[in-house]
Amino acid sequence: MQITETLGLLLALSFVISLLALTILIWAIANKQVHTPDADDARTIFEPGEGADIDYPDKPHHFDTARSGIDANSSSVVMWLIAAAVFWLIYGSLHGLAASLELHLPDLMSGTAQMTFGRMRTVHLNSVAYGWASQGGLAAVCWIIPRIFRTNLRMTGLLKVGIVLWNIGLAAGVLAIANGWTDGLEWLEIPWQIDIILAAGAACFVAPLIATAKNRNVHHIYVSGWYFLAGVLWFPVLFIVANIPGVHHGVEQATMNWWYAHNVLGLWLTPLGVGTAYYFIPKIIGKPVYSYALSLVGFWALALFYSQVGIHHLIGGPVPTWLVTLSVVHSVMMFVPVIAVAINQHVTVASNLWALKESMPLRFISFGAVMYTLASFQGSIEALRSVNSITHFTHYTVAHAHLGAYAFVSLVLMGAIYQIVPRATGKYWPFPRMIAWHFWLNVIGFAVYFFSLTIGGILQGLAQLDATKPFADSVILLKPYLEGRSLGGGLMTLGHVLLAINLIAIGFAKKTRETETENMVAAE
Amino acid sequence: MSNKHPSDIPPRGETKSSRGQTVLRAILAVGGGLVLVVLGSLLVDFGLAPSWLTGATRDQSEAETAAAQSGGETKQAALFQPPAESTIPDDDFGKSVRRGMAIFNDTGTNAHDFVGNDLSCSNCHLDAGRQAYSAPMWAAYPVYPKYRGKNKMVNTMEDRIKGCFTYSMNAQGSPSGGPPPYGSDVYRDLQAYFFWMSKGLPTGEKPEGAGFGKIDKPAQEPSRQRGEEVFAENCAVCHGADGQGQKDINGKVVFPPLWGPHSFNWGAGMHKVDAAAAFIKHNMPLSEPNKLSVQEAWDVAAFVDSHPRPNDPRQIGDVTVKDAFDKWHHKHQGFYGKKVDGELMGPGYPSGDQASVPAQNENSGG
Amino acid sequence: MNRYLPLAITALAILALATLFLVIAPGMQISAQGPSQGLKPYTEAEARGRAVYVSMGCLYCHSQQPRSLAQAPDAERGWGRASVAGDYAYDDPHQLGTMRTGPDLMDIGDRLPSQAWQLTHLYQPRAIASWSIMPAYPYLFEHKDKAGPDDVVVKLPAKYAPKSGVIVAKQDALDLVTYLQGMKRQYAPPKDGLRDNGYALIAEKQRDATDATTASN
Amino acid sequence: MTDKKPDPRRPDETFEPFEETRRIPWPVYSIAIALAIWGVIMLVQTSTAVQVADKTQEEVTKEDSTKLAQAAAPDLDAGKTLFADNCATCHGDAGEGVAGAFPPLHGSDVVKLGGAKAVTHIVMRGIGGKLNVNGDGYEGQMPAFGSVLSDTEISEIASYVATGLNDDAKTISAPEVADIRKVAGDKDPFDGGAGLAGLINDLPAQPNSEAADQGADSERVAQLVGKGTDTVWACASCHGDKGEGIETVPRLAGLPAPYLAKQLHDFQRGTRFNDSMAYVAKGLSDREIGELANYYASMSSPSGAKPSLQGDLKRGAQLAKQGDWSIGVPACFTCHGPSGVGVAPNFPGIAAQQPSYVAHQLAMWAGGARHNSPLGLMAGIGKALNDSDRRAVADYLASLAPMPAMDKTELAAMESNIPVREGVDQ
Repeated sequence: MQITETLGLLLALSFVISLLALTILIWAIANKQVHTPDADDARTIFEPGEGADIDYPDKPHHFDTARSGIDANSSSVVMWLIAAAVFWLIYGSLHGLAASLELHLPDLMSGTAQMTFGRMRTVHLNSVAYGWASQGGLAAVCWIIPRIFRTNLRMTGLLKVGIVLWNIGLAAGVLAIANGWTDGLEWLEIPWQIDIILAAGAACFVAPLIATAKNRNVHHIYVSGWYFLAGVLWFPVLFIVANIPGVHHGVEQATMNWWYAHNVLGLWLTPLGVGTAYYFIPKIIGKPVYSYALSLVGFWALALFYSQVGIHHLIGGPVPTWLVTLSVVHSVMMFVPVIAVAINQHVTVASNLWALKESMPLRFISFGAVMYTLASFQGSIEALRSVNSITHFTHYTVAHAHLGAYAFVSLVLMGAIYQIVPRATGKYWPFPRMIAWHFWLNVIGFAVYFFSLTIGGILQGLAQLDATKPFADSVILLKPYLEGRSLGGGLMTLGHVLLAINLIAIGFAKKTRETETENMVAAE
Repeated sequence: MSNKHPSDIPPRGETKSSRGQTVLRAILAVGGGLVLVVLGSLLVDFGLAPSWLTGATRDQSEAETAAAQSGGETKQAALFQPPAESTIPDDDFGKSVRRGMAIFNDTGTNAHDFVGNDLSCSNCHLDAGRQAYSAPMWAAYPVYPKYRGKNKMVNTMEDRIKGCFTYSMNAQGSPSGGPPPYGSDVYRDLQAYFFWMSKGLPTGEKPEGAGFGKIDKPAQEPSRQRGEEVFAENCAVCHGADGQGQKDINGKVVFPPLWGPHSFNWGAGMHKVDAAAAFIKHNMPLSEPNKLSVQEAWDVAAFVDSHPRPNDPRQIGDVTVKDAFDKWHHKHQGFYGKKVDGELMGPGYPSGDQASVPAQNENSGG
Repeated sequence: MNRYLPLAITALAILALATLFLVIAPGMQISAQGPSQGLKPYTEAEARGRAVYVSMGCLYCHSQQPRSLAQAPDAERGWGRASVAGDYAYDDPHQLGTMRTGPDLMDIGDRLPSQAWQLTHLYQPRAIASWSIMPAYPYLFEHKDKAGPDDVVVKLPAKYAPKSGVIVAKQDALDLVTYLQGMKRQYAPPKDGLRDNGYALIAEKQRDATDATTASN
Repeated sequence: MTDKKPDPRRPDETFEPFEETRRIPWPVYSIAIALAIWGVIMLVQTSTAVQVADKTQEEVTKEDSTKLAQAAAPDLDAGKTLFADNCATCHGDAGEGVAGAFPPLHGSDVVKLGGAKAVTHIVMRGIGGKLNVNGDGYEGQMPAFGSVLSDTEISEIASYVATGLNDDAKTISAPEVADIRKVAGDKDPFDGGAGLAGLINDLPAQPNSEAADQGADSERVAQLVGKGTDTVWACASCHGDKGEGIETVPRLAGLPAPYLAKQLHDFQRGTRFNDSMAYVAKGLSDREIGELANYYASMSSPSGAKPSLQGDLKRGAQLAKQGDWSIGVPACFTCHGPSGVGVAPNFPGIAAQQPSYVAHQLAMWAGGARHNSPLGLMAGIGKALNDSDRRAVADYLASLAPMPAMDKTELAAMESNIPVREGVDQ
């Protein structure tokens, strides 16, 4: 009894704190009570005089000359991360495709325990979340942080140790899962014993990035930097708290599980994706972001609201009502940061549409940014109790998860890779046309995937809510949509293979860019 | 901040003047927010928002669908709705109403001495006498007393009920050998029940839903042969292939017999094919009214009414079936006094032997 | 936003706040409830079976959290009453799940108590339901020429039976079925059991609204 | 895309001229405020949820204390209500009985001699077969209420019958009922009046028991029920050792044999849809189906059902006893017999049936997934009932005493009389 009343108070308190914080922030911005970032700050990413030319990925940019020292210093770390990320992308995609096939061809691979759906799907998730998206994001972080801070990346050796540890841990974890050794919580399947290696790897990233931030040569921390620096702090905390063995059990473990799982998306993958987009969109276009002050609202509202949305995965479940409502309310409040980010990024792109034609990486990144807006809107709506009744427990949720983690985060990171690699290696992409192919395979594949599962999921949910339909109906009606998902997934995987081919080929290509860069330096 | 581009430094003088605009914008924003909330809640309150957004309970929407599905609903709505059982008062009048209802629903148990067959009032007056077009009691009560051709006199409600006991309940075969005597509590309680049920209806006017409703004339003459097929297909499941109804494990009648010694006698209204056809059309099979076509209803009514049953109680002593036919039955559309498969309809069963199997080909008189 | 330390401190403080509300506070409330009356700890065999359940990833298609009747007809499907926090007191790891590609299993021991059924279904779900998309688990079974005295032989229709010999369940399969058979949560729920009553609240509000409209008519 | 020329539409160096004044667009404000207001409303509503929960808890404690008070002395008023709900259907409102069918309780020699204790035994175990009360012969089947009434409820009913309907002074308390339940709770129904001899001293002469020799079931049936075959699972492994069913697995004990046989044949033919039962039925011969149907029809077992779907029991009772004609639904008991004991061969007993099974089947009829009722009668009824009606009626039926077993002679008679009606499904 006592505890219920206290919690009732706490509940109100939590939301009030968030609201107050947001109000103060907006008031402060409006009344210039604090130093709010403005257009000048937004130009931090540019050198003086820069910002009038599109930053072509395959053409030396005059700005690169000034930065070449910085880039050269971080390029090996970045390339290690990209190579590992793309490996896990391919590995994870293949497992995802196999798991998808198993759902409509259940007897296809039923001979071995390692290939059963429950394990293939888990390997897929861990590979793409921790192998691909996390490392891809870190590659972008290690590339962008030194650039926006105008200083060399510090402790690159430690970073490389981190990369090695992380990949060893991940490989061990994935093997463990395939062989049935798992912690059994979604997003936290890797056994905690192996998590120690991963945690050590993650820790190796924190110190160098903070050290780099400390030694920055600019006054203003550009918005990408907020997201990245907060993200690299948040993730290790989340990861360690969630994986402490013996502390969590029962329903409390479930709330912890979704606190973690959603925060991995909201406070780790999303900051990586948003931060990357915040850097590359204006950088490639050559203009600062539109209405830069809004980015402050976007960031802090994301931190305040996204951090408490996790329990919307347990709507209608055995958790206290207040807790669910808290997460529902915060989910809907996510409209605020998303709109802020959308205005920043989309208006910048929309007033420079010509750049989309010019730059393939920009096409990936701004497509991803649009998907972030859509995924977040969808997520807010999905968290409403009435909508959730239909969509929860169905493949609609899977479509939504892929809209966020794939169409948004992955596409942004792929664009970043296409932008970074030529600069980090000093080489051209050997098969530039394949980039376009990759883009369209992913977009079309994803569209097939998304609409199949969205429609199928809604029908599945409605069938399960209808007491007059036997459960079997919800399975039978879903089958064609599951087949559609495999088709879309196949196209997406094919796109990833093209990325991998390009990446391998660039490794064997002759250096070409450096000479041109030298020529330009000479010309200047 | 060494990197500021000169062209991007804003003219600082503008800052002050933009203060006023900030206030204006704040007012606009608060107003806009309130308008959004108000509009949204209005939409929800007036049911304009889609149900998936408001989270309408499944019960509600299902009930709406169910209402939409049953097409007869609109027609039903225009009919008189008798009060709910829960509105029976708790006083002495209410007790009488409840007793009347008990008699109505289980006549054999609660008016045991006056019932000579296996039927209850509610077998034909469905839903405890409340169902429209199955001769509801709320439609009968306001039109009594009235003149009836059947006995050529003004009938009070008591007279009318006595007639029911005499014919439909075959009181001649009951333990007491006849209907309840005038002034019996059985009449008092039944009338209390009917009175309570028809509260609010004007007297002297026949309300819509009275009787068994109208049925069109059949396209073809009713056929016993076709009726037999209809019966086997639609009626035998409940009333038995032999029309003798069914009892539960304790011998309690569940489905009433339609003919034979334990059914209504030849004086009952239901022996008339037109009455039976209307009843069947509008009420049978239970829960699926109007399932049978007009022709099928007539056919199966003819089949049911062309079987032996207890004799007309007026046909006693020296009165032969032919006499009775000429006096009471010649205007009726029925099988009384006619031969069916060589067997004369009407002689009934020897009195005092109601329970025995009907004797075959017995001559009139008895 | 020009200094790193305030940024870092505030960011971590926000996360701490979220942890307080999403993990610590509900954790305290839930542990104050304790296990539901009627819930028994897992037996050794059940715990082994549960480990098989976890390791096979059953979680990814089967939830273990029947919804309330105000929200969904789960109980009507025989999936059991709406679960409360106390019903999971002995669960580690929890297996609440987020998908219903297959049916909810919270009450499977009540709904399908037959060991023989479960074994057939695990060996080949399509032997029972042709439409099923559940994986088969042949590696939880072995093919023997002749069943030993303690072997549990799987009953199989001709289409899926081996040409000769019999299919017997390995210990893993037997444990898994023991776990499933033990999934019975039909004891009376504690009246103050913790669960999301949001849907009941909505339904109540709507009922009040309807009552008000009918009354005004 | 390699050799792209610089774009001719070069961006202006002095882009974003209004950057300074366009701080935060007012739509952002509006949306943020609207969401905040909405959030506060949501949270206020949830805080009422906290209160609701608290109230329930208080109510629970109150209920408990009333229950405790009841344990001391049986509440005769409650007994009267329980009598009206459970007994009056057959024995009459005042326990006057029905001549030739149901023995009287008011002024009954059995009650007078045996007192509340004997009534408790009979209510708990049920009684079937020949019985003399006040010199009149009866032959009926009274179901066992032990599994559907609590000790308190039985003590109230028995005390009411002994002291309210008769002038015995001695009541019986719930703990005493509990003691009787321990000894006799799971025994078979009394075998007619003769079975009462050991219970009631000086009972007037009772007819001889005619208990039909139930006989050993054929070995084949025992095998099918208890162990199954090489391909088919044991019946009892789902339906329970006593055929009482569980959840969506139906109670089979006491259902009419022809009904059971028809369902198995329908599963075989695919006219009734259930994967597991189709699998089983396809593995059974016609002979085995017949034997199994008889086995379960002649089985008597306590109720394994209790209301569990939060159905409105009042509404359920209304639907079961009176129906709701405004939605075109006649009373369940109109066809399934008084108290839902069933009417062989086509109308199965529905009393003490598992509530999830009943609700689920009604839903399946509504949706058309089940369509094998005679004349399609249940389809119309299923469609007319909404979700809460289905749960209400299912829960009410689950609260009833189970139907008594059918004896074998009756079954044999039925088999020879009932024409098997094929092909009239739907």
